[in-house]
Amino acid sequence: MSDQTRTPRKSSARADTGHTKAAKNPVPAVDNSAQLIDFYRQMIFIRRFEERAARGYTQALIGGYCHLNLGEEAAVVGLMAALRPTDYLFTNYREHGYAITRGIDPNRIMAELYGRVDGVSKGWGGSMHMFDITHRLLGGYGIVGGQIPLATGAALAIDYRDGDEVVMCTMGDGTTNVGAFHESLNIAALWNLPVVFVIINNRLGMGTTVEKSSAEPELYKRGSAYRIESERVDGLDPVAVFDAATRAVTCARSGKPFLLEVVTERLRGHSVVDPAKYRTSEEVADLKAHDPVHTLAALLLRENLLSAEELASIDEDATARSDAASAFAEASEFPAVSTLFDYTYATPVPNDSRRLPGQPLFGAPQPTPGADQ
Amino acid sequence: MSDQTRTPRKSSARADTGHTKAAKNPVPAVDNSAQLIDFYRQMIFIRRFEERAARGYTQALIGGYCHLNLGEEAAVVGLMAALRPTDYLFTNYREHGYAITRGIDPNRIMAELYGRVDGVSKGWGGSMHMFDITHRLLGGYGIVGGQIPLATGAALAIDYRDGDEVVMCTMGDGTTNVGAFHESLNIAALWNLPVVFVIINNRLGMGTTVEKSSAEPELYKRGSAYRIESERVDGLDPVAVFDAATRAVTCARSGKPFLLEVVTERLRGHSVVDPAKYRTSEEVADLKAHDPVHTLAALLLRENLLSAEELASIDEDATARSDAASAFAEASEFPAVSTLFDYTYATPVPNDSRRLPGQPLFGAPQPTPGADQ
Amino acid sequence: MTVMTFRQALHDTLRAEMLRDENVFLMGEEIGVFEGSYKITAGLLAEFGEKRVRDTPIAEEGFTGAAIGAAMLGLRPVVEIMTINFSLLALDQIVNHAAKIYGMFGGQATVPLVIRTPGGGGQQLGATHSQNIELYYAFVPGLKVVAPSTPADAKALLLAAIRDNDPVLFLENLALYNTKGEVPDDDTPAVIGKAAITREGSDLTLIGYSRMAYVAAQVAEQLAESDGLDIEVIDLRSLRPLDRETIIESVKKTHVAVVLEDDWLTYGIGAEIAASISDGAFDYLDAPVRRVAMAEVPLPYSKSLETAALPSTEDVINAIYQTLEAVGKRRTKIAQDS
Amino acid sequence: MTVMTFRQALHDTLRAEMLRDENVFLMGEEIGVFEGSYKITAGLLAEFGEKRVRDTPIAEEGFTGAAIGAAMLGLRPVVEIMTINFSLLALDQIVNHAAKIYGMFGGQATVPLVIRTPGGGGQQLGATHSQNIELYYAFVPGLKVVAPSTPADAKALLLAAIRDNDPVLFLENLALYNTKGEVPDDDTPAVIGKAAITREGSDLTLIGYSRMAYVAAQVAEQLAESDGLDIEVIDLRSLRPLDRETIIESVKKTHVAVVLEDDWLTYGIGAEIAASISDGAFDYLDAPVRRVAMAEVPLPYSKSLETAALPSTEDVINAIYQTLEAVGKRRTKIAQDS
Ligand SMILES: Cc1ncc(C[n+]2csc(CCOP(=O)(O)OP(=O)(O)O)c2C)c(N)n1
Ligand SMILES: Cc1ncc(C[n+]2csc(CCOP(=O)(O)OP(=O)(O)O)c2C)c(N)n1
Ligand SMILES: [Mg+2]
Ligand SMILES: [Mg+2]
Repeated sequence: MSDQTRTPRKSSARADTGHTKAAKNPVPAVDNSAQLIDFYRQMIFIRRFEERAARGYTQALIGGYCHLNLGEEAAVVGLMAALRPTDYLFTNYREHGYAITRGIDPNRIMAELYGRVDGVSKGWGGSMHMFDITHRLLGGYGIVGGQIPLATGAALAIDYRDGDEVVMCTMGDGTTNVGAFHESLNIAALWNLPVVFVIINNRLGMGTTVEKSSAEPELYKRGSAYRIESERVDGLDPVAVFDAATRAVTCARSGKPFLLEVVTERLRGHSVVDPAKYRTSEEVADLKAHDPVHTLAALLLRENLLSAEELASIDEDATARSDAASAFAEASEFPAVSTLFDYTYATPVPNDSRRLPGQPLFGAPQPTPGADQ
Repeated sequence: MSDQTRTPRKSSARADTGHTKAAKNPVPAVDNSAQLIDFYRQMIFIRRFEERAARGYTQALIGGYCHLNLGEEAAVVGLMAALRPTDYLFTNYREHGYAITRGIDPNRIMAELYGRVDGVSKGWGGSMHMFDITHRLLGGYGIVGGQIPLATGAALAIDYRDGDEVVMCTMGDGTTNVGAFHESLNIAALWNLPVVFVIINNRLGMGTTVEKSSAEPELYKRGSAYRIESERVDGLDPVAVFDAATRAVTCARSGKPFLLEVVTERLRGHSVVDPAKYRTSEEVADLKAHDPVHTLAALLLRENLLSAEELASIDEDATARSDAASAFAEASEFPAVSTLFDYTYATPVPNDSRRLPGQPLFGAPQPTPGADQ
Repeated sequence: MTVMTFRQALHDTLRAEMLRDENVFLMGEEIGVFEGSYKITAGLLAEFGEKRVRDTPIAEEGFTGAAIGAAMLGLRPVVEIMTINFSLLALDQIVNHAAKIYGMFGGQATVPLVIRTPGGGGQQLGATHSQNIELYYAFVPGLKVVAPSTPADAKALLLAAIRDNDPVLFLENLALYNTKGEVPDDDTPAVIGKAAITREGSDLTLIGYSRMAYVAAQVAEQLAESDGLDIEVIDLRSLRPLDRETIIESVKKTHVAVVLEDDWLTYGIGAEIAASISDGAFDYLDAPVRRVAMAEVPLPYSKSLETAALPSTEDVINAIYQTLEAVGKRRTKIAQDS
Repeated sequence: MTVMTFRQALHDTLRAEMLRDENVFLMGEEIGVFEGSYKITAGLLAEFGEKRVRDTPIAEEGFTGAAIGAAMLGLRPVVEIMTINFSLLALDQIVNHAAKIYGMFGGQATVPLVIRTPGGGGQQLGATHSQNIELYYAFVPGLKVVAPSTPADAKALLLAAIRDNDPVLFLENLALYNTKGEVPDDDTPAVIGKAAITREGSDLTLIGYSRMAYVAAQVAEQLAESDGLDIEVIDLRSLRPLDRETIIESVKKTHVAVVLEDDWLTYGIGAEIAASISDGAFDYLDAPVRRVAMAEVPLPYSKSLETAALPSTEDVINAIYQTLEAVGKRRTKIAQDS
């Protein structure tokens, strides 16, 4: 893959990503140093948490697929800052950072990765399926695009009840090519639903570039097929993301869906096990040069908002909390086999199968694991 | 449903539909009287054929669903005239007129409606599934949108072989909201496939208006989400349709897919059995006033291209041929039950089931109907 | 008790549930302005308005998924998928999402959703519009699948489905909509997961669901009159969970069983029924369980071929005769009678 | 004969067929630049170029449908659907189009298409990524479904599938890719629709397909050593058509059968196998056909629960012991041995 086939990465080109189709409600320029520091705290924690998760995977303490938010930290924190606690988030399998930033206890997030009872989804979901009803994270989803109709429906429920919450639905760039994207944006626009569709454009779906997968590679422009207002923003800049997300959320709260494209990075492979051999070394170097966590640290230092020591201490704290999360996770129990049949149905019904593999259909006494609860 | 919710029907508004996004290769103004007469001949035949089909349905000689091209005659003949015999057509369940205009023997089309062996699909398909390999009509399809990926794939095959054929794929307005539309247009544009996607916008999907089903009701504009060139044309004017289709086909032949929207009419209900109660009497009157067959007849008369007698004689001929088609169909045999298992597989394999309902799985001698062939 | 059609029972139940619970609403293609392809929802748009009777674009995946999302927030959508054939387009949302959300997230969200959809062949609708693919749902843990055959059950099971907190696939059948029967006036929901013995008998167990339970009931009556046969009829009513016990108990009594289904034989619903009987009533069974099902072809349009491919009443009767003959029962019976 | 992995056998066969016939080409997500999620297509983009190794957008319905359309015009696409779970999104194109086109149009067009896709749980991929839904294809007339368990069959069945003029669902399994076996050097295609007796025996018939045929072979060897049991193993290889004859003949000899499957028990593939045996070998069967399958839950992520929900070798062995005990065979056997 050559550089030419990709969206230009240099800062000159990057400026391009900020241009908006309809940037209404511009946020006034204010002193945002507190916000910047806060963003940094969150971003470095995501960074360290994900690195710790990668290690847990290598240690075989985490299984399945494991997709990290490395490189997307600015996008994550900027987006989440624009939501009220009562708003809802639907996202995909690359969601650890979102779970953290929504305020879910990182111990429980790590415990989920470890498949333990204290996990945010009780160990049933794993890396791809974090869910927390109290923090209104309505799921990471492993089926590409699967979350989009669901998010649209959640917005329908809000509208049905005349609520003032908003639904945010994030997805990858590659995901804009699935049919569910089209069907859902159309429905959301037709019915004026309070939903922000966010494209996290890290310019790759696994190994496939945006240019190879989307005939309109300026993805935000796809909103026009549904008369949905849209905007593209630089996803390496948390403040820009926050501002754009705020506009988008405001628009959605007024009953008009919005399509926001956040152009960002994927620092590593698609998942922990992907060596990303399809990337050139220049590309990798370029990614490092634009690392949003480093960029923000440099800015904070440069603007004298934080000293090197303060930065280091924030970083250490992030590492310590990540390690603590791992320790917590490792100490947590595996779900008991007796709970295997607990979550097939919410409303119990007769004749529901509770047979373990190999148990006879009839006759032999059936030790029903769920029964001893 | 009020008039306001629909695309304006008056001729002033109608002029609007001719405006093109990118009308390149304009066809020079020439004397097209021969073409007009030819179009009329074809249109009146579709009209009479469909009316005859409706009668066959009432007589219970035709079963299943039966969707007619009444009101769409100008669109059909204009589109078909733009294709070479070697080009391919994929369409939907509302396809009798296309089959006729592609040059398939109307007797065989009617026989298909009657479910007879001489039918164009040997009686296996019925009204919704006309197919003729020699005339390169690659199917009417009953699943809304099902034909779109297939047509895209046919274009891929042409491209794969460096052929110069083009695929035309027609669909209804309501069909632009299915996921397959999005996925296919994207693929066609990415891979530069020789395919023209045609939206036959009769402004209703069953009883649902375009405005109620498509958030961007100017449907041709949806091409922009894939950087596909697109255009809208007045589908009551066969010459306008022909010209636009010619541009579209030329574009596709050069390796760029095209999206053409043809704004037309559906004179009757969605299918033969639909009384279309959801339409107001003004609407129905308005439809009649814009009947493309009558409009063209009036033009031919006004311009002295045909006399009233000539028009009448063409019409009588159309009626006679439709009646003949019915007679042919009625005389044709029903497929023999012994052929029931002939078309499950093209490559025979052992253990293929050839059991009639109720026949035992084992033991009793199995009279395999396909075997006596 | 009121005598009404299956269609009316569905309509009235939908309406009553919408009146009872404002979280209940309807979504689907052509259910409003068009009044429903099969007119189940006729009049409801006028009565309840667009908020609660939503005409959707043609987007099975999109609107079914939206219903699932709305259900996660506590609404109780009742989706109509025009025919079960089109549900294939929504299958990912149903199987990978609706059925998984409760379990995959450790029980934190429920999906109180009903999907009503008719199956059925025999109307010359051709290969893509005449399928019976309830198997695709019955196979999936996390879903419940019910399949009424009478107006009374249409009501009772629809009540149960709407009030259940899990996604329920509610199977209808084109050929049943105009059938009539008595319907209780009170609104007592059925118990999902229970089969019904709709006719007691001792000569043979005849099993069906949806249209084939209706056929089973008719055939049993007919053979009682014509041959003095005493057939026990089981209407499965629920395909998931499957009430094996009721089936097995019956076969332990009758020793022979015939299973009727409108889908393809190999891997069809009847396979599980036959396998379960052959296992659970192993020592009681006097003859192989006989299955009557569709011919395994894409259903042709032409009437001659379609008729040949679909199970007829005659096919059912022959299968019963042959099964009884295999165990010598019918001869005895007929001998006794004569 | 060359010893190679299942993965290598697939790779080499794809490559050989592409060299043999220029109408054969590959389509799917991440099969080119990424070299395949499971690396089956590694190196093929470099060798054959973008025309014949097409990375598609994420659009299962769109690209599968496009492959069908291309096949209608005589190309022979081999589509990779990354895992069978995602095939639900393409199901309408496969079931309503690929499987119907030949019949619905009276035999005028064929669809020489292969869809390769792996199923399989046990990798902690969670509920949506661990399903075995080959049933959805095996049920459908017009499709052929093959499910190899050895590298040799991977080759022979893939050759057959590519050269067949009908749409073939070629089932792979994540857990088999690294297994090894001897593969013939010549390219003789298998006969689709034929099961194989991979081990002859007289004590019990053990039936599986895909990964479970592999498990069956291993268990049979193990029990031969440990218990002196002489188990006959049948690898179904083809789920549609289903070779009932081979199964029945075996059970007529052994009188007992255990069916192994990686999917959910109720309505699973095993139901048809059990039903067929119970019918065809009715007078020969000494005990109910036993099925070993997954627990009927959305598969949890956590290792403890996932392990409990999936059939283990131990579960298989227990089912065999219990079946033999039921007919008094094992005791005899062990008594003889001791
Ligand atoms: C329906 C479906 N198809 C394919 C996959 C496999 N898959 C998982 S992630 C992914 C790439 C998604 O790319 P993008 O949308 O850009 O998100 P990113 O991973 O870059 O965050 C693919 C193809 C899947 N999970 N679901
Ligand atoms: C996937 C699917 N959903 C629903 C239907 C039922 N249906 C048949 S035609 C139709 C309306 C299509 O409208 P449009 O695309 O405008 O075409 P028109 O009938 O007006 O020509 C619908 C909903 C179907 N056949 N397939
Ligand atoms: Mg991406
Ligand atoms: Mg229309």
